[in-house]
Amino acid sequence: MKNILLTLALFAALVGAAHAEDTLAKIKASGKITVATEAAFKPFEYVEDGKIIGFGSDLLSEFSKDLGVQVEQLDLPFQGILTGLAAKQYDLVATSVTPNAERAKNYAFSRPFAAIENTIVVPSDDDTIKQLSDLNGVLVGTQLGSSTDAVARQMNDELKAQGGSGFSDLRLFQSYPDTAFNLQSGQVDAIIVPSITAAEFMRTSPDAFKIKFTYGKPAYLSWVTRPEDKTLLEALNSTINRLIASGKIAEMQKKWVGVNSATPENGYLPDNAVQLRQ
Amino acid sequence: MKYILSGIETVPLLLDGLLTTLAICGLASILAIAGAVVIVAARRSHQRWITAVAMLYVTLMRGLPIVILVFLLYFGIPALLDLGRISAFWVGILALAMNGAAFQSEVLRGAIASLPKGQMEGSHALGLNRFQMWRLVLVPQVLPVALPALAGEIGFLIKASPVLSLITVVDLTRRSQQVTMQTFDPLGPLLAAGALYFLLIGTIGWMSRMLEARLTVGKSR
Amino acid sequence: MLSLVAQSPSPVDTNVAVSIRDVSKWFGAFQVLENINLEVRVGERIVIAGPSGSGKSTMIRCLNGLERHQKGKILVNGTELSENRKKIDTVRKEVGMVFQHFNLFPHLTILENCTLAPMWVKNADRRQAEGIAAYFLEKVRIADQAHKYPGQLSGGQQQRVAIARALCMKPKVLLFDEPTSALDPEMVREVLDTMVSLAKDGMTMLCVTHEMGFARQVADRVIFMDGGQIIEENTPSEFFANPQHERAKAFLSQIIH
Amino acid sequence: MIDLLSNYGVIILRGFLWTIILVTGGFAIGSVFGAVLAILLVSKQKLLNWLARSYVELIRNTPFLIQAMLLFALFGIMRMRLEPLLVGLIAIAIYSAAYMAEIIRGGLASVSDGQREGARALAIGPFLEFRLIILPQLLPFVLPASVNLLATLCKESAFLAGVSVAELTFSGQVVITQTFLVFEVWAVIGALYLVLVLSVMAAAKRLEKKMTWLIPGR
Repeated sequence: MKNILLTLALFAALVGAAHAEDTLAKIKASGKITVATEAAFKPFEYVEDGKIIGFGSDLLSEFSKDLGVQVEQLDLPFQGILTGLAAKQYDLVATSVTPNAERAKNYAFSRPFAAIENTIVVPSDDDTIKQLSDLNGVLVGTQLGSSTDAVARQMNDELKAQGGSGFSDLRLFQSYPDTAFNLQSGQVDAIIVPSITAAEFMRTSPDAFKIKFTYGKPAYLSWVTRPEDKTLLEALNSTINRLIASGKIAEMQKKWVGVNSATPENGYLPDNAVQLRQ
Repeated sequence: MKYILSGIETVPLLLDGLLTTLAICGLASILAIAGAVVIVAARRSHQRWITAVAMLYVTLMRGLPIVILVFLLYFGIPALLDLGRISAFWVGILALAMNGAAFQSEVLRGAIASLPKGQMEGSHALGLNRFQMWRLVLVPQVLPVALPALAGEIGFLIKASPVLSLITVVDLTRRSQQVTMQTFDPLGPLLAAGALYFLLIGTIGWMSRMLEARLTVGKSR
Repeated sequence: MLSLVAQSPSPVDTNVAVSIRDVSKWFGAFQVLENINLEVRVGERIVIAGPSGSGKSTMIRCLNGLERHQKGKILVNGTELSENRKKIDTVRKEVGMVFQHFNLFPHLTILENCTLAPMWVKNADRRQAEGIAAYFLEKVRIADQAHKYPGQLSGGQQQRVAIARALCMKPKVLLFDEPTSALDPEMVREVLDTMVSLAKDGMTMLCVTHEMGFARQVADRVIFMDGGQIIEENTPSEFFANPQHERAKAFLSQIIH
Repeated sequence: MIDLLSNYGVIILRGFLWTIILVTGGFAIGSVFGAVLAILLVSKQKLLNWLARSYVELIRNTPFLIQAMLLFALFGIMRMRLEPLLVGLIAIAIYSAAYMAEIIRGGLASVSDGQREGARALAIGPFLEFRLIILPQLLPFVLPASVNLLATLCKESAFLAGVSVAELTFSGQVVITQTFLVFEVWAVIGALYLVLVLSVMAAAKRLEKKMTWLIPGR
């Protein structure tokens, strides 16, 4: 183990990391911002013809224009994305993340640029699932480590609190498209996904799915920085504020999502959020 | 059948992923062989602790899944040591090389062990120094034995490389997943990626067999 | 009982151990045996000689069904060798074979090598099988090694064990396929001595060998083969002193210096 | 670290157990299938031989992760609902069968034709020939090699996390999404794999030593 650490330390030294200074200053000095994206969240960030596009890409180009820097964009699976940020492998998580209690303990969130709801999606031929209580004994799927992962567990707890049996099982997949494939192929009975994802599924294969109901409060979509990178977060928020004020965000929502959703400047964070305590 | 057709259509979309896989495996192989030589040298060292460290390293690498090694290197250790940004591409190469070096050092050790004892004694008797002995006498004999097996190890390296799709690297595997998410075709891109891997690994295996056949020609048995 | 018509013995003639009639065999398009005719009487000792590739090994391997002949008839102790498994097994139980490379079973002790077939094939009980094995191991003068493994013995010792193993099945005929050609020179003698003593006991033997001294000493007849045919058949003294055939002469001049 | 183990130890332990079940179960099924394949590999039946050879080459020349993904996609297309753990087990069985087939084939090839002839000349029938002569000589070769294969399977099975099979690595991912203790979790998971793999490898080594006396020629 010592050997690995030594090798790695050496390696990291080679790659070069000056992590004492302010991240925003460093970005500006190097002329490059490195962001991580999970490009499997249509229409916010996804890959088409080998390129990452979507709502987030438009926002990212606005942000980098404001900063006057180049973008290096990494594509990685969602469960690694926040921990990679903590490990300083990139400056910013430029992928849609919902500020929930678990995450807000460790990460700072930008002003949201869209609102989503937790929707329950079933195959189009299913007539049995109409409301929450119908999910008792049902095999439910969602994405591992996503906001809906936490929501799903909350739903299950609520079902049991009401005296139901709860889900027959909660199956966790590596990405949202994975949940859709598995719903389509009958591997699960229902999936819990963000409304935007559900709309996207409906667009891609309109005959396969039905959106049944929504659960809980609307959730917001933000980008994420390390809590100590206040200057970077402020820069990002000022870009988002500018775009909201000019109506550009609404335009982008229309273009990519198809519907508009308002997002607040404050109050989108859970009470325990680390950035509120600073 | 329909998926085979869609898979064939997918192939051009996967080529940049294939290139990344090739680049990673190529670089990792070179590093692995260099690392293997260092490990073998360490294991032959007269300093007991160097030998012990080398052995411990090989044991660790043989016991740890490459998936966990990559997660530790990419997520775990940077978080622990508060390292700055590290590149998934290079971490991937490092992980494959670290793993490959351990296995290839075993191949080299085996090849060296297969040399007749008299070769070293003969070299000493002729007054060759250590370096000359290795360069002039031993290496030319070790290489033909070790090369085919080392080439085979590169095949293993390629088979392990999809692990990098689990971190940021857009290699052949991740590229095929991206295409799947884009086209909602659950099988075609995977079949295409599988076929490309098969061709790649099969070619390496074929080359290693050719090499073996060529190198054993003219050797008296 | 003595057959009056020696030229065409009936299948039940108990004096005939092996009868080969018009046997031919091909490996693909290549003919390895061509119209072989040979009759071996009980107690006879035959040495088969010939250059390599002459078909001599193939011929004796046909006698216990290790190779199948494609034309003609082979009778061993009155049983005709055919595709019939039962008949092949009947023949194999009565015919022992000693191979060039011994083919001892490396995972079994010497004793176990000798008792394996009697116990599993002839259903002898262990004590009985071990008694027989001990007798024959004594006969090949290797009884003291009974609990060793083949890998611990010299080549000559291994070959003597192989002979004992074949004898333990109480065969009526023993086939030897170049039994000494894989041995170091100093070990050839001990194996040949064993074979000579077997011959003296009256065992019916067919030996493919280049050991011409052995042929002179024990053979009733020498068969010379070339190109898949029996070219010459003679008493040893006649064969060595006065070979009839050119190819036999050439062969003898090569192996006798 | 203690917090991690007391709160999430159950999840990790469950993953560990599932890894063991997946690997041993898949290995057991794969061994049976591999033995059949090995027989086909040495058979003279051209078509069957070719099919077995193709299977072995396909599996041995593609990454396990791709095979697992394909298997999940195939079950999906057929609309068969199977427990992901079961699909993972099948994936390991499919994978190990190919390697097992090669191990057994190699073992069969290591028993010389002379051994078979020796048996035949003693009128030992095909069944007894296999049981008494071939098998005992096969085992010293096949057993250590297959236990080594088992160790490899333990490591390869970590790839199953990539297809959402709830084995040890996946359980690590689950715990991390809830705790963000990245290094600690992967260190614990890594240690568990090390213990598992190294003890299986040690068993293989012991088996090898124990069985050397059986190897011809010594």
